[in-house]
Amino acid sequence: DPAVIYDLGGKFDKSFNEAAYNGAEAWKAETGGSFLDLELQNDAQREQALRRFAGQGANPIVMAGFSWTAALTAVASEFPDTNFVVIDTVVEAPNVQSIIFDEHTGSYLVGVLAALKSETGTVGFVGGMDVPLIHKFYCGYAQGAKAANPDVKLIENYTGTTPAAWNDPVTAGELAKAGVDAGADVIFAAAGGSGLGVLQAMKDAGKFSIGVDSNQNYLQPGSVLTSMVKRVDVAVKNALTEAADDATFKPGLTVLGLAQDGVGYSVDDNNKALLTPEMIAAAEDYKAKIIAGEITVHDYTTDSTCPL
Amino acid sequence: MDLAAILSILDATIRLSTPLLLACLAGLYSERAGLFDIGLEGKMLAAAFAAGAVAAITGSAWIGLAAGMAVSLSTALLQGVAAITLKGNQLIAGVAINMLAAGMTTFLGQTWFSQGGRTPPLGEGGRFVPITLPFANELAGIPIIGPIYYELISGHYILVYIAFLMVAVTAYVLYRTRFGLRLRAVGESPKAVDTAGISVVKLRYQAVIITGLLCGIAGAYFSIAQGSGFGNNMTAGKGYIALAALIFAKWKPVPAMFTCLLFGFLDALQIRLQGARLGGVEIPVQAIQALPYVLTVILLAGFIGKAVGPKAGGVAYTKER
Amino acid sequence: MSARRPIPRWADVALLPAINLLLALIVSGLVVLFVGENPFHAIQVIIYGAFGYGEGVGYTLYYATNFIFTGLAVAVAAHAGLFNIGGDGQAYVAGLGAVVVALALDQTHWLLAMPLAVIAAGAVGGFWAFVPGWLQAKRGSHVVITTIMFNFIAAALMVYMVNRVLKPASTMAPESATIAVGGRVPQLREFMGFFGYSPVNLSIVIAIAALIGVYILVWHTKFGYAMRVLGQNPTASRYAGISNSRMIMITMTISGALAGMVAINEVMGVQNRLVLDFVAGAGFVGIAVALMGRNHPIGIALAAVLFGALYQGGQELQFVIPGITREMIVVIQALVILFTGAMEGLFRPSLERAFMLFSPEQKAAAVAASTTKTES
Amino acid sequence: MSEDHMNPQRPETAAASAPANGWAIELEKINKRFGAVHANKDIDLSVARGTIHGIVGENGAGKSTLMSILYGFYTADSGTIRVNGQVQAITDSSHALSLGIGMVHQHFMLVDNFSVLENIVLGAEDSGFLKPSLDRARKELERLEHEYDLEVDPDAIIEDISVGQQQRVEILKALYRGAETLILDEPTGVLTPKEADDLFRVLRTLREQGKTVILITHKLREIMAITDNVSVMRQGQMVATVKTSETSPEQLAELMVGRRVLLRVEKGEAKPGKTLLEVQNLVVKDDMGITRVKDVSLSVRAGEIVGIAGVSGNGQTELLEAVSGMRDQKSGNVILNGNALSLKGDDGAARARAAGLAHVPEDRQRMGLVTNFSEWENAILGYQNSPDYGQGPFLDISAAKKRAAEHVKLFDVRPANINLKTSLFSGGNQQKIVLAREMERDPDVLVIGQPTRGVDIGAIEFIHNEIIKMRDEGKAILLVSVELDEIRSLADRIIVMFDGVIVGEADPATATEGELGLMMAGIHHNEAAKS
Ligand SMILES: Nc1ncnc2c1ncn2[C@@H]1O[C@H](COP(=O)(O)OP(=O)(O)OP(=O)(O)O)[C@@H](O)[C@H]1O
Ligand SMILES: Nc1ncnc2c1ncn2[C@@H]1O[C@H](COP(=O)(O)OP(=O)(O)OP(=O)(O)O)[C@@H](O)[C@H]1O
Ligand SMILES: [Mg+2]
Ligand SMILES: [Mg+2]
Repeated sequence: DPAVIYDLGGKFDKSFNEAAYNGAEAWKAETGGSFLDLELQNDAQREQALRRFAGQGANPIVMAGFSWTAALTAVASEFPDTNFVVIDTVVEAPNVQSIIFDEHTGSYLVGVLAALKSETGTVGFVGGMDVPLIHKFYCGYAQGAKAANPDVKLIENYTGTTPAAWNDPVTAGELAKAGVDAGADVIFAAAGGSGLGVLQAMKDAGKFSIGVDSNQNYLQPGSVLTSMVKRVDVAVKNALTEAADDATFKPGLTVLGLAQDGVGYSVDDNNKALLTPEMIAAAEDYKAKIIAGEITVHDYTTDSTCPL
Repeated sequence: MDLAAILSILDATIRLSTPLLLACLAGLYSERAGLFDIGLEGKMLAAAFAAGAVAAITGSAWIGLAAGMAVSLSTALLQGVAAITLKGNQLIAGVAINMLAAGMTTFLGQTWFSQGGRTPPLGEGGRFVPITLPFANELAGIPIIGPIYYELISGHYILVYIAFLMVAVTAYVLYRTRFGLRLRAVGESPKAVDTAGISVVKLRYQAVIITGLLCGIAGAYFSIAQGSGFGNNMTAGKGYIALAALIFAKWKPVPAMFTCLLFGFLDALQIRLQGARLGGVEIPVQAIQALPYVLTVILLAGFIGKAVGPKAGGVAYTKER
Repeated sequence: MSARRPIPRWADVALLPAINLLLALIVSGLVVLFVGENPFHAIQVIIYGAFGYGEGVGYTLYYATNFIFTGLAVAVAAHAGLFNIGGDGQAYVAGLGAVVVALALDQTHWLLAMPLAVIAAGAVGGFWAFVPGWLQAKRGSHVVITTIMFNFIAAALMVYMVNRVLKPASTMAPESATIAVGGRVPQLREFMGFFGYSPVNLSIVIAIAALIGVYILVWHTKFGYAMRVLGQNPTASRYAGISNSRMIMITMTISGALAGMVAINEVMGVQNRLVLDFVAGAGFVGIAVALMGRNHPIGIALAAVLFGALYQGGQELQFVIPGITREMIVVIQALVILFTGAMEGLFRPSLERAFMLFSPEQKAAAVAASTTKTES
Repeated sequence: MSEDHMNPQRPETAAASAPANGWAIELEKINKRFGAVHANKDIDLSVARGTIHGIVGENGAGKSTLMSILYGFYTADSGTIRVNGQVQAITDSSHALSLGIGMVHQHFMLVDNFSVLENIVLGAEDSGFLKPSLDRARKELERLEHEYDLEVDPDAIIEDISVGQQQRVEILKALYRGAETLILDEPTGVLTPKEADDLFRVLRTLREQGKTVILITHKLREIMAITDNVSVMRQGQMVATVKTSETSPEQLAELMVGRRVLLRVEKGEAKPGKTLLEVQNLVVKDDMGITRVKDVSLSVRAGEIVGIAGVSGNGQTELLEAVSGMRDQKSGNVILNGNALSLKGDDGAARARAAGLAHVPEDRQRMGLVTNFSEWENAILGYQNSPDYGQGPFLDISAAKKRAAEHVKLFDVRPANINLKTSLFSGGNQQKIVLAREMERDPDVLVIGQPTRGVDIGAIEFIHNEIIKMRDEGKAILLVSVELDEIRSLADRIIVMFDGVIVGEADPATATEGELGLMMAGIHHNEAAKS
């Protein structure tokens, strides 16, 4: 059986771990197969879990999270016949497929939509913790908003500094309210479980929010402007299918961007009414240009800076 | 800063201090009775879960609140049995309660709702809605007073008003009633209480019950008022902050209110200062996030001085082997 | 009321805790049953996972290493009458000391890097506790509040340090650069294959040394004596010519330095880099460990191993019985704390009565007492 | 109580036949064990209504235990209690209170940060709301105060008032609850003679009103002065009950201790040498910042005992603390052996000790001992850094234990178990532990506060002899005691303190108790001499 190992946030973090789980479940539903999975409690369990599953003959082993580099690097060579798939970080080994997403480009598009939707000219961002990946979201979002409206004012907030930051909807909601009081009428939440507080607060204030990772439009219909989807679920589902067989396994780096529909913005019945055709047209235009390479969106994690 | 900004921050102060205040008052009863309570966090969390779960199922915020209070009460009684009847270590009892609540809430939440421990988002009725006080709309137009009344005083959840009302109630109970007299006495000198023919054990259980009920309201506030539904560990350490506030306030109700307002204010300030610049340089967000804690330490060291708690705090009362 | 007498010492230190642990396991078993799994199997798995094979033992000991440090930190402060809730923050910031030294010296040899890192981590962790100690001694600020606050301040500081200072610009993960072999603490598995791949490392030797050191410090030095006088009776310590303020500051520093050793185990022994939140709540577990170990090194060692076993056994449980989630393991740990710590007195009266029955002279007395009682 | 239960060895007693007013309290065959300790063995005691009944006995004889049983604080293992002839199973204190039994405990059962009034109504409130109770109590208090001439400020906070006043509060508490039988456990241990006289006046008034009083005391003078009957306990047993008028202090002392006790201090002439302790213009504040010692100067020479008399709370405590380095002086100097005591840091007591001072504190449990420590650990308290107890940073436990064993032997501490927790020793033996530690260091200056507070007569005799022995070895001794008898029999010079100042000096050989009493009330020496 294949195995999926989630990161410390846990299987149901309303973020990429949950997306990974959903992907695996989708795979299960489609193929009728079964998979093993595990939630970590601390960093020391990473290698333990990998060895454990690999030793049991699980193949492939899929893991989500940027903290897997060291553990996977150590273990991959011990199990040359096992296929590993890691999401959000890069490990170079012949039996490892590294999948990373262009979160910055997806965020760029929702930034465009946010700036176009905003009547106040102020848009906000609530991140869980000030870590590089979240900065990557913010930096893309800010670039997109600026592109659509060079005068846009951006408010950048983070929930906290402890692991509770990812599960603190109350503080996140307060950040959103403060943002509203400071003039923001669209806020992008990239804060895991905390983001729910932003969605709720914006709904209560009669303003708009932007969801993250999975399509969160349904959570507060009519208030969630769109979601910056990052198809970890699709990646996991594909990995479970492809990596099971050495013939279809694709070791090396896989980058999922706009072109691959790995990232993007979501439109469905819940938010259709919120997006004007002009907005969609503008977003599609930017999307095409990014894919074509006419616009380069800066990726914060390449040099830890954001050109704004 | 204009009036709107000031009102915005004060409004947030009230919202943020409410759960602290309820938990702080809750702790006050136990600690005044001579029971250290570091289990405020756990009781709030358990209550937040119960309130969120029951409100989601019944669609009634009031039933949710009752469930939150009931669960917090039973948690408090468990802690009470350990600390009072079995004379166990009060700190361990608190630690155990905190861990138990952290594990149980997510575990049961996942078992029942399969949303990773979260309870389903609450619809209309499942959640308390802000109440508009009489004449708020009519008076809103009056300069200064109007906005203050409309924004700051009116428009909060009923639990907010309950919290502030509890300050007066607590002060009254503590200083003006027989129960309050005995409560204060048992925390200072259980022996004096015992020889005066009053049951120390009964008195301490009464205190624990009140603590449980108030923590229940505090917890419910998180999940069915301020938030919409329960999220894992959503109390995020507020129980510890409430404990700190209680010590800061020297175990007195009115100072407790001001301390909680201060802590709430610092948090509201932190939220609004994120992204601020000092001399053209952006202050690291972490520095701003740490600000409430740093300021608390400074205020404590600079102005509050020694806090001496109830003398008999922390020790079980044994009259005989 | 029936006459009782204190139970024998062996029963107090061994039998009673064993009964309590059993009860905790029974209640945990009910939780396991609740999700439809076999509780006996679950217990078997926990025990096997923690002690049944080399790698499991290694993991148990690796966790225990952390808990020994944080447990000792709480205990040392407790002997002086101080409640240090700040072990988590102290251990966390100590990571800075450890990682800076380790990165600077990782081209040399661990024999050089490790002692210096111990000093650096101890100094940083100690400093993080010294400040609350100083505030308590000089300003009367309650050390419980200040250490709670310092935990939060530490978290903010570390997010900044890791992301903005220590993180190499090109990496994605919020962590410092990786420490090369010269800056790592050797793994026990390098000498003893028994431990499999487990991360137990030479830090455990520091932990054992710390246990012995604390024992000597508390009970066999003049300083420890003074510390205990202060903890028992601050007025008597003034009477005895002990400077209470100096004692508080020094004790807190020692306490923080002990907590700081967690950084050696984690940063140099396991992760080989500084990651966010590497302490993972070990500071709080330390409170339970110290309380259950009655602030005595032997008790702390045992309690630390118990908690290590619960962590590792719990992980094993997750592997073997997929229906058991990590939250259930937290529940089981909480139940163990509840029954063996807070409710340890549950069976004391019955045990006392039981022992009465085994003591003939007491039995006679009890019978006599109960008969006269009924007459009156 | 039936005749056949009588102990045959017991001297025939006043309790034999029923008194005119009947028995208020009858205890029969009371037994109580604490683990291995048999604190009360088959105790019989009958107390006649409308009398004052004294109970004496050595430390640890079981007096407090017996009274705690009567008050429902402990439950007897076996035995019968009759109150007004009715058998009662007294299960708790509220039950005892409802039977009209009130108790003033040896260690007061007051809430320190409550007002007098709050302490009085605690547990006897009329209703859920405090105000009516307090108002009624205030009126009732006025009446009681008037009736018994017991004056206290109802709004004063307990920790701010003197122990004498605290005791009045305890008595008022019992009376407020309608006590018909009042138990007083060592009520005069902390009182000045004047306060004790006031107390006795109150007790006599109570007796006149038909109330019954049980009085535990170590002071035979008080027994003789006020009681009608007296019972003697020894090692958990009741050894005798006699009419006070038919006994003598010597006989009681012998019954208590089982041997003859010398009730006087025998000492020779003092031969004062050079000045070892000098206090110059000392001003000291207490923790609340109130000036307690106001410009005090005195000196103590080698080979003399200077006694400081005074009502407690007049600055003696702070004076002692300043002299022994525990409390900083605001101004003025303390000169030990010619060197001024430095004020740096909060470890002044260590510097005072290094300069040759030893200190027996007034409050042994709060200061002089760590009650949770074993005897041997307490035997080094204050001297823990001495090289005698280990080189460098290490503590030489065997050296400390050896020293402790010596102390136990020299001072006849009982039980002679150096590993026992000090909280389990009786007050007298705790006091011996402190004295042994401080005296055996061979200090130049010995500062002693209340050396025999709560200590039985056998131990008092011993302690007094040790103090005289120290003096004769040429030590300078500063003695603070509220016991005028003690000061007069031990001191070579008496200094009287009132309100933080020295109001006069007296020669113990010539000064009368009346003169001293006036000075202690703040009337200066010359005025006192005139009146
Ligand atoms: N709570 C207790 N636990 C164990 N032993 C006790 C307890 N109280 C008293 N004892 C024991 O009972 C004996 C009698 O104590 P009690 O307090 O009655 O003495 P006492 O006559 O009042 O002495 P004193 O003159 O010192 O006040 C003591 O020797 C002591 O060992
Ligand atoms: N908890 C206890 N356990 C064992 N013995 C006790 C306990 N409490 C008191 N005692 C014993 O009871 C006896 C008297 O105690 P009590 O408190 O009446 O005496 P005290 O005030 O210390 O001294 P003093 O003798 O004259 O007044 C002592 O022998 C003491 O050792
Ligand atoms: Mg007594
Ligand atoms: Mg006594």
